[in-house]
Order: sequence, then C-alpha cells, then structure tokens
Amino acid sequence: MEAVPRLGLVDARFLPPASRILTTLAGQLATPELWIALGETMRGWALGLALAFCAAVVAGVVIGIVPGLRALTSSTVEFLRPIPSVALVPLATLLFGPSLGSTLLLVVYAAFWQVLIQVLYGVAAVDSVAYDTARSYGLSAWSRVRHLVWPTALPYVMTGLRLAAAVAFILAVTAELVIGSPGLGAEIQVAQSSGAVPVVYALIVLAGLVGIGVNAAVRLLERRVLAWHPAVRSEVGA
Amino acid sequence: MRAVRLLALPALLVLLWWAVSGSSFYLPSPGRVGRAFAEIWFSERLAEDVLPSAGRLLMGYAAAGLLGVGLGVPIGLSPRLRATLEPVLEFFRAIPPPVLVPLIMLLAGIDTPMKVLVIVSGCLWPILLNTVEGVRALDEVLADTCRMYGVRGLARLRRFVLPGAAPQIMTGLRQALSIGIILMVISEMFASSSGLGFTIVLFQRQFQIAEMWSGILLLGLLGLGLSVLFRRVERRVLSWYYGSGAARA
Amino acid sequence: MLEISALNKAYESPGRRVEAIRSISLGVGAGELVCVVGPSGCGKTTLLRCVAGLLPASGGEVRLDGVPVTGPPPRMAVVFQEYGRSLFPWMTVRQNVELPLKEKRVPAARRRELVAGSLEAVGLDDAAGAHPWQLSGGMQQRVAIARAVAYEPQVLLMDEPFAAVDAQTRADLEDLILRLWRDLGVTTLFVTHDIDEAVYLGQRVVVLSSSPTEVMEDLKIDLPPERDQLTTRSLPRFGELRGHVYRQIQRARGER
Amino acid sequence: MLEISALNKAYESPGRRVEAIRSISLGVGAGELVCVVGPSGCGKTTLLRCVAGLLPASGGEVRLDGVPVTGPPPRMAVVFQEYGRSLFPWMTVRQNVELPLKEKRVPAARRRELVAGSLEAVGLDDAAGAHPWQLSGGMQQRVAIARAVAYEPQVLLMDEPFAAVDAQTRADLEDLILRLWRDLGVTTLFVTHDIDEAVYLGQRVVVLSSSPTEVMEDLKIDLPPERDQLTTRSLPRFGELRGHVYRQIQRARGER
Amino acid sequence: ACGGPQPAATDPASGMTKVNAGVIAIVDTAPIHLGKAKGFFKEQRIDLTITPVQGGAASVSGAVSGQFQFAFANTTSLLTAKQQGLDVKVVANGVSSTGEQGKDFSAVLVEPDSPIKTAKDLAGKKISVNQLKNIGDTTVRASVRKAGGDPSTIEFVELPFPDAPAALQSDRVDAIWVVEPFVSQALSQGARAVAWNFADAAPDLTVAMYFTTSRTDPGLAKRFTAAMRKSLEYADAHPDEVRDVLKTYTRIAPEVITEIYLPKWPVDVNKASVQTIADLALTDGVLTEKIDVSALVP
Ligand SMILES: Nc1ncnc2c1ncn2[C@@H]1O[C@H](COP(=O)(O)OP(=O)(O)OP(=O)(O)O)[C@@H](O)[C@H]1O
Ligand SMILES: Nc1ncnc2c1ncn2[C@@H]1O[C@H](COP(=O)(O)OP(=O)(O)OP(=O)(O)O)[C@@H](O)[C@H]1O
Ligand SMILES: [Mg+2]
Ligand SMILES: [Mg+2]
Repeated sequence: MEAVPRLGLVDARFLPPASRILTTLAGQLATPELWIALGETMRGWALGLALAFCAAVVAGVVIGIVPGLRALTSSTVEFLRPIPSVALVPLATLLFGPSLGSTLLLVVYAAFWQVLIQVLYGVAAVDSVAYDTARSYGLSAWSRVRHLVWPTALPYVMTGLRLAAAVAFILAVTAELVIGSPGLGAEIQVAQSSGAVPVVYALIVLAGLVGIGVNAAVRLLERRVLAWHPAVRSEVGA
Repeated sequence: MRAVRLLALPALLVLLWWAVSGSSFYLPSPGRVGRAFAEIWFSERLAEDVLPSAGRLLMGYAAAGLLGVGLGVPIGLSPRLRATLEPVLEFFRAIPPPVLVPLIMLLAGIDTPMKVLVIVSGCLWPILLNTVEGVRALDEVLADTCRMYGVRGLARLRRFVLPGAAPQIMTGLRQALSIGIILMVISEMFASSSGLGFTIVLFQRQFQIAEMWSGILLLGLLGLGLSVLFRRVERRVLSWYYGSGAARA
Repeated sequence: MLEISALNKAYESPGRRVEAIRSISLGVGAGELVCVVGPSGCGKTTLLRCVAGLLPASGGEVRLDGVPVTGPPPRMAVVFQEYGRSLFPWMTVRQNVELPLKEKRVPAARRRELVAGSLEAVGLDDAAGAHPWQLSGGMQQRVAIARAVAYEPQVLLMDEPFAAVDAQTRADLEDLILRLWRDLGVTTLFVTHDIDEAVYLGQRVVVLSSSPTEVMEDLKIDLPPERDQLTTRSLPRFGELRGHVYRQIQRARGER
Repeated sequence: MLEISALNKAYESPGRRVEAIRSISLGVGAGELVCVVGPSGCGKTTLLRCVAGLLPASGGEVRLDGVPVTGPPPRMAVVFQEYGRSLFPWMTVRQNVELPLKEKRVPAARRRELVAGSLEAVGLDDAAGAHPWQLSGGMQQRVAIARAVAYEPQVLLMDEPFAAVDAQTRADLEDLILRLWRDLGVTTLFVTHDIDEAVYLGQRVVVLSSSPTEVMEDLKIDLPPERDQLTTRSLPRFGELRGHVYRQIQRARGER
Repeated sequence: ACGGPQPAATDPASGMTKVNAGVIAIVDTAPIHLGKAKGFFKEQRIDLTITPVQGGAASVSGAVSGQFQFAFANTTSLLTAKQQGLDVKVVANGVSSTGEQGKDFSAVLVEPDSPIKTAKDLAGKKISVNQLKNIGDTTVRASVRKAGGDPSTIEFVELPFPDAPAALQSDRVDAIWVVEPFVSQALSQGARAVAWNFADAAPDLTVAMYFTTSRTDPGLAKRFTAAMRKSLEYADAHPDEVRDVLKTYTRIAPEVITEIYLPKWPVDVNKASVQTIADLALTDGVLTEKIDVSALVP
C-alpha cells in the first residue's frame, strides 16, 4: 500500500501512500467529531444487526422446521433477497428521512437475508439419527429446537452472524453516505465532496479496522459457544 | 398444488401492496408499476441495459466463486494461514463497496473490468467464509481415512475436501447470488451510462417512481430466476447430502 | 401390546428400489422380551424404525395398544445402532441422559437420582462430565443405553446395543436389561447378532430370513425365567436352542 | 516389523485430562497376526491410532521397520471402529473401495478386479452401486473391510471390524482375514471384544488392563496354524486358551 | 430521532419555529451556513437545523416526505421533480454562475496535452458528469453548441466529482465536468479548462435554488425567504467570511479554500435563465414536456 503510490503506479494525489493515510487517521482520531460520528455509526450498526439477527433466526427456524412453510415462502424470499438495500433509499427517506430510522431500515433489510439463508441451511443440516432420537424420546417441538436444531445450526448461524455483521456495517456507512444520516459515512461523503483524499482513505481504513475488531469479537464468541464443534475443538486441542 | 403453494404468498403480498398503495407518491399501485414494467422492459432496453448487466453479473459471480473456493480451501485447511490472513481479509470485508469503488476505479478503470471487480469484491465474502467454515468442519474420521489410504494432494481435494465442504460452499454460493445482483446495481451507480442498475438509479433521480419500482421488480425476478436455476444445480451436486440423512431437508 | 401385521417396507430412490421387508407379522405381549436375529442387511433396523414410528411403512401396519403407530409413541425409548450419531455432541454425558427426563418433567431430585443410577449401572459414573466425542466407542454406546434405561420406558427398542463393548461388560449390561425388564415390566424388542445373547435374554427369539425378508421362525425360549450368566448358559437346553437358532440363520443366509 | 515401546498417551482438554494409555510395549513381527483385547475404554482405539500415526504419542515411540512413525506410513490400511463415518457419503460403495487404489496408481483393469473381488468376498457384489447411507450398519462395516482388503496392505489395523455383522457373516469374514494374512503375509493388529475370535484368529493375543492401561498379558496361541471354524474351535486347547483370556479380562476389569 | 415526518414545531414560549433544512455540504451552500452563524434565521424566529444530504434527489425526497421543511436542489432536479408532478415550490435563490469566462465555479477540464483546445472539440468525446440527464450534460451541450460543435455526438459517462480528476489523468475519459473545489484543484495540478459551461448556458445562470412544499405554512416560508435573502446578500458581499465558514462544514483543505472561485449569490432567481435551462433540457430530451417556470418559481 505504501509502495504503489510511491513508485508512481498511481498518482499520490488520488491514492496517498499508507504513511500519509495513517498520520491523517491519527489526526482524525484526536478530534471528538470523529468519535461522535463513529458512535452514531456503531449505534445504527448494533441496533440494526441485533434486530436483523433476531428476526432472521426466528423466521429461519420456524420456516425450517414447520413442514410446508419452506415451499410456501421460498419464491418470495428469493424474490426479495436480491433487491438491493440501496434501491430502498427512496422508501427509507420517505419513511424516516436522514435519521437513524432509515439507516436501520437499510441495515436490517440487508443483514436479515444473510442470516436467514444461513439458518435455513443450518436447520437442514440436522443429523437424521439425532433427529430420530429426539423424536423417539418425545422431545417437544420447542425442546427439539433448543437442544437439537439450534446447536446443529449454530456453526452456520455464526457464519451468518459474521457475514451479517460486515454487511450491516457496510450498509450503516452506505446509508449515511447516500442518505446523509449522521455518522462515519456522512463524514466520508463530506470529505469526498471536498476533495480531501487523505481523509477519505483514513476513514476507509478506520472502517476496515472496525471490521477486524468486529470479526475478532465474533470469533471469540464462536470459541465459547462452539467448543464442542469439530471445527473448533480440533484447534483448541492442537 | 405446487403452483398454489408457490404463488399463495406472493399473491397475498401483492394484495397488501394494493391496499397500501396510492397513499404516497413513492408507492404507486401494482397496476401502475405493471404497466411501466411492460412499457420499459419489453423493449430494446432489454438488450441494451439488462443483458450487459447480467453478463457482468455472471462474470463477477463466476470469478468470485473460483476465488472464494480457491482461497477458502487453503485457509480452512491451515490454521496458521487462517491466523495470518483473516485480519487482512476482514479489513477488506468491512469496507463498504460504495467507498471501495473509487479505489477500484483508480486501479481498474471505469469500464467493465471495474464493474466486474466491484461484483467480485462483494460476492467473494459469503463464498469464502462458508468455504473456510465448511472445510474446518470436515469429519475427522474421514480425514483420517484419507491420510491412511494415502489420499493426498489433488485427489484429497477433489474426493474429500470439496465434496465434504460442499453443503456449506453451496450455502455461500447461494448467498453470493443475490449479493451479486445488489453489487451489479451499485457498480452501475459509478461511471455508467447504461445498465439495469444505472437505469433504476436514473429513474429514482428523475422521480419516475413507477418506472423505478418496475426496475426493482425486474431485479427481484432476475434473482428469483437465478435462484431456481441454482436450486436445480444444487440438488444435483448435493444429492448424496439430501438423500443421506446427513441433512433432513 | 405391540401388533405388527403384514408389514412391508421398500426404500425408493431414483434408480434403486430395495424391498427391505417383504412381509412381517409379529405380536409382542405386554411385558414380553422378544429378541430379533437375522442376517446382516435383512431389515432388522428397518423393522425397529417402523415400530418406533420413525419410518412410514409401505404396507401393513403397526399397532401399539390397539392404536396404529404413525409417529413415535410416548414412553418409548430407542437405542440406535448408530449410537455415535444419536448422542448430541454439544452436551455432556450427563446432559444427554438427562434431556429426555427433563422433557418428561421428572422432578429434579428424582432426575438426578435416575441419571446417576443409570450411569453407574453402565459403569460411566466418572465420565458424566465428558462430551460424547471424548469417549471410546463402547462408552458412547453405554451412554445411549443409560439414556434409555433412565427414561424408564414402557416399550424399549434396542438395535444391537452391545455391539461395541467387551464380553464382560456385555454380560453385565445383559443382566441390567433383564433386571429393568423384570422390575418395570418393560415390553422389549431387542435386535442382536449374538445368538447366545438372544437365547439368554429372550422369552422368544424371532429369526428373520434374508431378503426378501419374512419371519422365518418365532421360537419360544423354554428356559427357566430366572436367568443367570453361568447357570443358564450351561443348561443343555440352552445349547440346543442356540444350535437351533444358529442353523436357522445359516438357512436364512443360504437361501438368498 | 512393528515396535511399540513405552507408549504413553494422555488426552488433554480444558478441565479434563485422561491418561488413555499408561505404558505399552509390544512387538509385532513381520507377517504376524496379533489380536488385542481389553475392557471397553481401556485404550485399544487409542493404541491403534498411535500405531497408524494418526495421533501423536505423549511419550514413548512406535517404530515400523525401524523407522519412527510420525504420520501414516504407506501401504498401511485401517478399518475404523466408526465404520459409518469412515465411508465417503458422496461416493458409491464401488467408488469408496476404488479410491485408495486409484491413489496407489493401480492400473484400471487390476483395480476393477480387486474391487469386484473384495466386494464379493464380503458379500456386497449387488450393492456396489449404492451409497453408504443406503446400506445397513453391517453392510457399511463390510464396505470398510472390503476397502482395506482391496488395498492389499503390508500392515493392516482393524478396530472391532466385525462388531456389526451376524455370527455367520462374522465367521466368513474371519476366514477372509485369515486367508488374506496367509496369502499376502500381511502384518495384522486386530482389536476385538470377542475372545473366541481373538483366540481363533491370533498367533498371539495381547490383553490390555483397564485404565491406567498397560499390557497385562501377551499370550502365544499355540494352536495349529491351519485354522478352521469347526475343528479349531472344538479343540480342547482352544477352550483352555479362551478360558484363560476370559479370566484375564475379568481380572483387568476387576482391578480398576 | 426516528419517526415519520416531523411538522415544523413552534415553541409557544419563545415563538421560535424548529426548521430542518436538507442541504448538500458543498461550496454552493455557504450562505445558509453563514446566515445561520450570523443569526439571520433567529431574527426570523427560525431555529434552523441543517442536515447534510447527498444530492438533489435526496433533498427532494426528504422535502416531499416532510422530513425537511426546506431544501436545496439544482435547477434541473427541481424542473424534473415538477414535471413528475411533485409538489415543490422555490422560496429563494440558491447559487448562480458568475457568468464570467475563466472565473466561474464550474468548468470542463482536459489534460494539458490534450488535442481538445476549445469547446467545439468536445464533440464526439467522452466526458464525465456527476449525474447523467442533469444540469451538467445540459450545460456542457450548450457550451459545445455555442462553440459550433455538434453536442449530440458527445458520450457522457457518470463519475462523481471527486473521482473525475483521477479518471482524466489516467485517460479513462477525454474531459471532465467538475465544480469547485475540484476545478481549482485540477487547474493547479495542470489541467486545462476548455469550457465554462455555466457561463455559456445563460447569462447569470441560476444553478440551484432553495425550495419547499405546499405543506409548509406560508408564513414560515416567507420568514425563511427573508432570512435566506439576507444570507445570500451577506455572503455575496463578504467572500472572506464565506471562505471561513467553508472550513466549518466541509473538509476542503485550507490552501484550496483560499484559491477557489466563489460563485455568485444574487438575491433573486434569474427566471429567464431557468427557462433557458428548461428549454435546453427539453431539446436534449432530459425533460419530456415544456415546463412553465412560473409554476416552480413564483
Ligand atoms: N436409507 C436407505 N435407503 C435405501 N436402502 C436402504 C436404506 N436403509 C436401509 N436400506 C436397505 O434396506 C435393507 C435392510 O437394511 P437394515 O438397515 O434394516 O438391515 P439390518 O437388518 O439392520 O442390517 P444390519 O444387521 O447389518 O444392521 C438393506 O438392504 C439396505 O441396503
Ligand atoms: N478425543 C478424546 N478426548 C478425550 N478423551 C478421549 C478421547 N478419545 C478417547 N478418550 C478417552 O481415552 C480412553 C480410551 O479410549 P479408546 O477409544 O482408546 O478406548 P477403547 O479401548 O477403544 O474402547 P472401546 O472398546 O469402548 O472402543 C477413554 O477413557 C476415553 O474416554
Ligand atoms: Mg441394522
Ligand atoms: Mg475403541
């Protein structure tokens, strides 16, 4: 990243060298505005992700285990899924204007499908012998979900969570960028339209760093909740 | 019966739409949108705007599939590689495509390669992550069996790793399909003068709301069509999985 | 109690149709212990799954207390042949055994007692905190047995439940099942490959033919009801019955 | 050929440390067939995995032809106790058996011959096109055996390979292994719970103690080399050896 | 913070009306920021909140949905909105071209060694604009037409202003249309201006305007207009203060701020120029029917 502009592969005006980006970032980090913006973004992100995650898990499990529901909903799900959140911008501005509400709408819409599909596949991965065991011991529907379906789907769900966490963050920033709700995205937008290239890249780097942090947190969570899983236990043991 | 099941919910939703539409400029009635749809998309627009977009989508999707599986397998197999690469990947994953686009434009120009690259930059992640997780979760006894019988290298990849991780890889591919469509739209928001995504954005900016919704409708239909196709393929590839009781669905 | 009449089951998959069971009719009285033997792949597991209501029959029917079985009936416990897959890897041994009891709303104190008792009976008291994948094959199988025993079922279906344990443990477990059956009057259907075991445990031994599967013989075991590893097995009648069943199975295999 | 010296293995996991093997020293000569018996959970599978180079030992070492084993050596075949999980569900039975041969670059014609031959030997010729999950437990186990047999290994490790098959099939498979061993001189380590089987098959029977696991007895089986299900098993010496091993295992279990 | 349309609420105690204005954060909108800082809105009992928006479409949607009582959008966006039957009404001038060749805040730029010398040479070339079918392509066509070229052969492509200079430098496009601060930035880095499209399109072209919807109380609209007029007047007269206020809401580098060409901020909308834009847009097919500008600008 340092070498590319230094060697003149691209003009340093348009892609500043990494050192310049990092010093700019350090300077930005010293301003309270940045932290306020970051806080706004993280609030939209966390709220949106939580809403989307809960809704998708409930919907996914219900669709996955109630017979017939999957066929009933599949066409609608597949239709709605590829509709870009950004296409919902007019609807979002209409309903909420440039505020947390529109950020949430976009974030929830985008993150929901990520988790839902993972949950559906996860529910489908329940081992048939284990399932028969649960049935023959008369486990109620709720117990089956809690003790069998959920643990089986969990690895899929965790991947879904990681995917959704990033997508939610991306959408939070994008919503701010496009609609102008306050936050990191709005800061990027202002910097962009001011031609402040190093600031733009500094903020982008910050977004990336946040992503690393989010992933590390989910990984940590995964280690706790999936200690029994072959994928995790092989690493702990080794 | 099958048709009834497939159509019941969509029909209900259209009814609901009908009921709430008209209350606002931004929510035209299904009839209006339907008319706009017929007017706009059953014309040369189809060849001019939709086909090139779809072509880029498929290119980007295929590239992301190859890249995602190609990277995901080694990362999934090697904990050390995972530890070193994961932070880098997570960094790029967290960067929103709209702010990534200017950077990609610097490197790849403003034409088709840029748009394909944007699609790849979004489709890659679900495939990559799912591949990594699928490979990590391979059955230990099967892995031991491979080691014992000297199944190594390419054969191990082809006979064990890929089929074993296939259920999760397919999950990723399915996720990526709709993300690809989304990024097709986003990529056309920059440096474009044609394309399905561009047209939708233009309609939106020109306040041609019914036309915009008809474009969104087309996106949905495109997604639906691709996912039906995808399911066909998946049922073939994973026939053992759905038959075996390793999965119940 | 359990009435199996003209049961038929065929597995259909694209390009392959296997008639696992041609026609089986069989009755098991309340509190009876019936052993099922037959050549490998003859349809014993299939039969058990149909009885448990886990697999829809292709023809004929299964009735429990006169009611046709369509799903798993309450108070029935099954020990699966694939014991490894029937344990939940995310739970400890204790939690695995306890789960069905919780479902049955057994009070906590009684539950603890049952779990501890059954784990001790199968010799796993010190592995209670371990996860199934930390156990040896035989230990896993014993967890599955402990789970069934702790459940105190009315009907018990077991599919080769002692296949992975050593001879001595096997004998102990056989006596555990006999005790359970006698004390609680559990109606038991027991699939095994071990002819000695079938004769030792069963009040009746049902021999299945190889595919196309039918009941080849339904043999009453006229040994004294009180059984004991040493004395019963050394009775001359035991040897005779054993030899008879052995010849029947051999005939069953030869016929295919 | 195979030298196991002071092998020690402990499983460590957070909060639980299990010393599966305290110390085992054992030699197996080239072309020898050694049976290993011991109580459930005593560490037989662990021993086999260490010998196969699948599990790093905590102490001591395993040498094959004088070379320390660190990973799976070539030309060694294993039949796992978890036979079901060791078959590739996405392959047919034939493909499962054929895969290791392809890896060994056996020419196609010879490969077909080996696959057909071994499937026939285990009685699965008509199931060659089926997937493993369409088979019964016993059939799956036989696929795993067929795979090992077709591989024509120099060293064969088997972990309770006949646990899921009926008595008659078991006898046939025992003779199959004996034939293989005799014809190809395969060095074989055979874990079983069936004492009769151990005495019938082995040139030596190694009895393991229960945890902390050590070799309790290494018994030479002084039966005539030519074995036969009927005559060998009715020899008085057979009964004596059998009784001896039985008592040893009982002692092993009692000691814990 | 989250909720549906918020009507302008008047606090009975102070008599202040809370107003939310959707305004894009660029040089053009300096007067409203300056006016707010100077207290011109307070004088009119308006408690003004300025919400940054991303573009004209967003401010129109925000206004129509009731999120903003007032907003800022460019002339073409407003004309398009009017044509689509949206309820928009101009309340004040936004920003105007200086009308001076070589000293405007909007220009078409080429690389220093480009064969394009005049606006006429732009015909048949690939030119970037920030949004297609908007004021950019309409006015660039006007420049080419005025110079005697054939505007119908131009290939326009969309590129956000910030990304345009890079695309020009790497020859992805032949020319770019940008506004300040990108004009000064690119010029200082060697780019060459070949057309001053706003100046070419119409004398004293009104580029953007502040508008409201009929939902807004007419009294309030009057007060906003009054405050806005004062702000425009003040800004036009005090360029140094404008440059200072730019530092507060944009991130334009200070050294650039001192150099940029400031636009004009006349108090009144130049209706004739708006009509010219409407007619040009109709010629170019950006609009589909003739629009009576009086309906938009009272
Ligand atoms: N899911 C399935 N799909 C297709 N065929 C199956 C399936 N399960 C079992 N079969 C077939 O049905 C027949 C009977 O199988 P089953 O498992 O009932 O035998 P079993 O008597 O339990 O044998 P074993 O003693 O080896 O466990 C076998 O031929 C088997 O191939
Ligand atoms: N992955 C593991 N993690 C922790 N402990 C283990 C693991 N695998 C086995 N053990 C423990 O090691 C001991 C020996 O297990 P092993 O599987 O070798 O026994 P075994 O002799 O094969 O028994 P069986 O005859 O029942 O198969 C057991 O106490 C078991 O609990
Ligand atoms: Mg079976
Ligand atoms: Mg074992």
